[in-house]
Amino acid sequence: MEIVKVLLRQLLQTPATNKFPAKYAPKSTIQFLDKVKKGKLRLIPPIPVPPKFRGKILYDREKCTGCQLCLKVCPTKAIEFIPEEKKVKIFVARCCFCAQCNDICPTNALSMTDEFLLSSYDKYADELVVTK
Amino acid sequence: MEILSPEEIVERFEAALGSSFIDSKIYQREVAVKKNLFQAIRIYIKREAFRQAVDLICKLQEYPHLSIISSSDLGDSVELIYHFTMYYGHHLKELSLGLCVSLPKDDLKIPTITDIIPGAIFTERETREMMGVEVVGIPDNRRLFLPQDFPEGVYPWRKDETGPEDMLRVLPGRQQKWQQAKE
Amino acid sequence: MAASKGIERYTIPVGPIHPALKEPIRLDLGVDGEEIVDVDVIMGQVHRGIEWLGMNRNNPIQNIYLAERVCGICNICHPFAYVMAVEQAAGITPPERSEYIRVITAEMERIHSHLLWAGVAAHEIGFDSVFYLVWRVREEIMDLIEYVTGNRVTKAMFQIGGVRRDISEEQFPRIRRSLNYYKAIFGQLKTVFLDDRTIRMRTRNVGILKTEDALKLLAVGPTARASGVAKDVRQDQAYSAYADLDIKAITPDVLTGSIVGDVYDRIVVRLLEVKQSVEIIERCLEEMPAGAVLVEPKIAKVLNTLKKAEGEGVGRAEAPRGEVIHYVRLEAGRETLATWKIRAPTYVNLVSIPTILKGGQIADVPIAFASIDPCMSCTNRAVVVDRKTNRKSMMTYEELHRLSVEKTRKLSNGLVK
Amino acid sequence: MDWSSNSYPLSIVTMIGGSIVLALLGAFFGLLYRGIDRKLAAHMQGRIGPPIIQPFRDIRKLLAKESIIPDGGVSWLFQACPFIGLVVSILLLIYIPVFGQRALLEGYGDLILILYLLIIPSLALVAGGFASGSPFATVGAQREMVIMMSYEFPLAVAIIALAWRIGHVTDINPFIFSTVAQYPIWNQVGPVGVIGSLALLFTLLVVTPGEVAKVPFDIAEAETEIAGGLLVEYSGRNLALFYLADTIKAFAMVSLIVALFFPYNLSPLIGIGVPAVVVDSLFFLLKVLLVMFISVILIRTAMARFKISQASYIYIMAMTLVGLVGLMLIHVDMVV
Repeated sequence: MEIVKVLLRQLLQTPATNKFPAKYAPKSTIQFLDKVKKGKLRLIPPIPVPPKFRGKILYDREKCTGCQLCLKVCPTKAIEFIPEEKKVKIFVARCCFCAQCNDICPTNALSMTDEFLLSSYDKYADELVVTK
Repeated sequence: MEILSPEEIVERFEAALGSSFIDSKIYQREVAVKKNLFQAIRIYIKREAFRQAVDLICKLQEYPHLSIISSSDLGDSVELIYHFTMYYGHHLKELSLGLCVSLPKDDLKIPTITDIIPGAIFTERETREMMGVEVVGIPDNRRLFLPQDFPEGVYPWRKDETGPEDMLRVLPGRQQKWQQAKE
Repeated sequence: MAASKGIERYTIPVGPIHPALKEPIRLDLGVDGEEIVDVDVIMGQVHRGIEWLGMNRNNPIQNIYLAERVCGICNICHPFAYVMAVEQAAGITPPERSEYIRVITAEMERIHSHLLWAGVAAHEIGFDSVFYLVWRVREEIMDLIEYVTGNRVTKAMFQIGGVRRDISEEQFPRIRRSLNYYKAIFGQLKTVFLDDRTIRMRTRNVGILKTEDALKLLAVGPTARASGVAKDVRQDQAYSAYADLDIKAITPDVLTGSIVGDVYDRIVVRLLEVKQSVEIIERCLEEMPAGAVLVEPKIAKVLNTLKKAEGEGVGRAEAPRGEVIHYVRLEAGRETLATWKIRAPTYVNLVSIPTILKGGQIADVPIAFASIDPCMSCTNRAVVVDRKTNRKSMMTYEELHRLSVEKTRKLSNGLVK
Repeated sequence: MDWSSNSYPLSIVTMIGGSIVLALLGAFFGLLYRGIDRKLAAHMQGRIGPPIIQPFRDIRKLLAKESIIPDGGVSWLFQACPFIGLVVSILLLIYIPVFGQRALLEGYGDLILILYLLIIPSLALVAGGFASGSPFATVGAQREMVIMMSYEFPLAVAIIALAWRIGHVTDINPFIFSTVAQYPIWNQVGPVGVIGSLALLFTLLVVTPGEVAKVPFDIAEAETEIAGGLLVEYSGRNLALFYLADTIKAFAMVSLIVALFFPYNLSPLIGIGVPAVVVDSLFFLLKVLLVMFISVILIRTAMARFKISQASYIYIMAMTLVGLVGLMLIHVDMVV
């Protein structure tokens, strides 16, 4: 049967799984990361993302004029206006990465980076609240 | 089953329904590069002639396709639109036909059509539980989406006092913002 | 098996969360021995009040991303229908180039959705190797979607009045490379799926939906086409760029020469549609006119026109599972939509589930139910913001389970006649 | 009785010691082969798959987990079944000549006893299923009984046909393993007979997935249909015992096929340099791996799960027929 040929051929080929971060799950991730920092272990990188990937948001504070247009159009209300500084604060934990705010911003102060490893224990951690 | 143009269909309805035929609208638009025609008809009728109109549609097309019944709350009346489509299966010939019936708020009743089109059972059950429209003669009027212990008399799509506003659980930090939005 | 005449039937609960059915729906099967006698479909386990949010909280632009999250798999067809409905209501016509880009993204999504379904169907009948093989083949289209739209799942391509990102000339070679990959591998995929004896044994004459039933119960999409009903919105109604390409609805007799309307035919229809989608994308790439991609690039202006707009719109699109329809009503001076009605294809395909499952065995339930490619999150999307569910009144899964256990013990020691 | 004379004198100590060693070896190699099975299946499907020692970790984890007894079922039977299943699987190993050596209890048991011992672990599973009381387990138990009854026919046909043929060559009792080892089937029969015994081998290879409850015949534990069927209520220590019993039974079943059809040893050819025991054991393990690859791993990844009606049809009708054809061919070969 056709499937048997496919299976036997795949037996010899390298598996399709991408071994990020390591071939087998490490016993404790903290030690694993320390070893990687010390260079003893190599961390297998994830599959590269294409150029126009919508990852974590990037906010250029100087360009922002505080017009609050992005607040109007954010589907998850992830952007909060700071009246006294006339700037905004973006909660990445609530953001749905639709980049609609990038389109509406008249001064192009908002853009998307390609960083997608954003898990953290505290949704208000400082790397998850973009202000500057 | 010969394919009629929108104008002919409207004439057929006018002839068949007589007084309870209120009015009709034909919407046409050219589409994309080759400017083929997208056509849709909206026919407004009174509730008395509703069953008769559905029978007429079944005569025009053997098994008409009923997509959905959409209902909107217009303050003093509820407007039900039965979205039929006819002449499916032929290249670019399909015609959307919206049969629109408006019901006064105090007497929300509409006869069922599940005997003619069995597939309409789910959408009739949903209209009943969401808008409070009593579908007369519906074979199975259990709730479709709402859980069994959802309070009676609360109709989620309504914009009047029977709407779900009081059930709304507003996040603690946003209490006052919600009040302003309501005024 | 005990003599089934005297014995009262008992119900086997399948779902809401069951290894065969990772969809939040419950099927109560009236079972007589191994044979299914009657089926009751109970929905409503995953309510998110999407339409209420659309009517009370979001403005039309924000709703695009809400419509996109109605379903995780088919999240092009919902914004597609929603955006067409709002454009019809507000009287906006998108530029031709954006129509073609919309069709390209819709067809890419159809390929990924059909391959995903093919893998899950193979898993339901215990054929995990084909599941892994098909999902490995699907990775190519997922990478292509990520390359063109920026994200694998939430594509965020649609905007009222056009499309948010252009497909430029330099991207064409990368797209063509993926399409050629699919053309090359399609033959092997077809033989692995359709000529495999064990798959044929598990899917031939299982879960049959006759043509007349499909017409009466308003089945849509591949479920209807596998039963010989040639309903396909891309072919019948001139919407978006499909008006220029003459698409022909695919029925199983194109390949197998006969129409039975069983699970096997549904596999045939879906695989052929993957091939058709590849050809459609290729034609779109060639015939795509130049020009702008958005009628009005300034979103703030679009918001104002929508606020002043007045009217109704109906958007119909052909999702991988069938016809999706959005009805939108706009009122002047109102920030949010006046009425928003979403109907997903699984909503109406579920009506024909009792006819499909009746008469089959318990072993057929997973594959027969999965054959209509159910997407529960599409179907349960209306209203209910806060549910105070107290356990007492609702028949929970544990209670039903305890009832069947008692009944089985009574059956085994002959108490119940 | 005559056949007990040629077995070496057995004292109680060697018997107990030997069975303990065999139990440990059987458990170790059973789990090791299950790990290899999962690794090879994974690579065939284009995945990496778990490390080879994963089954050992599973067992350790399950033994540490709490074992829940459903109050709806018959609790004493529910807990006894895993023990019975494990004990009988180890018993199987004691009677089959594993690792290229003579079976521990060589003279005391023959093929007919093995046939009966093969049924008991499945019976333990069925009793456990009924005792757990869940509707899924009840349906699973009914299915396991149907499968058990249907693969008995071809299994019996194949073994008796083989023994009948060897019986013609020697007057010693053909059912004990040493005679089978002395007169392997391949050099007794002409070309037509070889095709016949190939048919018998094919029958046994198809019966193995049913015996070991692997896809396409794992209907009793069909994960997607009845949520794990028989084992749905088992957890912790009981599940570990059933898991171990299942691996040992798979190892025993495949070594039965090796003992019947490939009883050859390499040690005479290699000569004195290397101790014979080591060479024979390694060669035996290689043979078991090859047969397990064809009959369990390849079939498990290349086919979908059958329905209960199809599975029993295949066993009762198709496989018995193949076995009878094999028997006929051997008979024709003998007559001609």
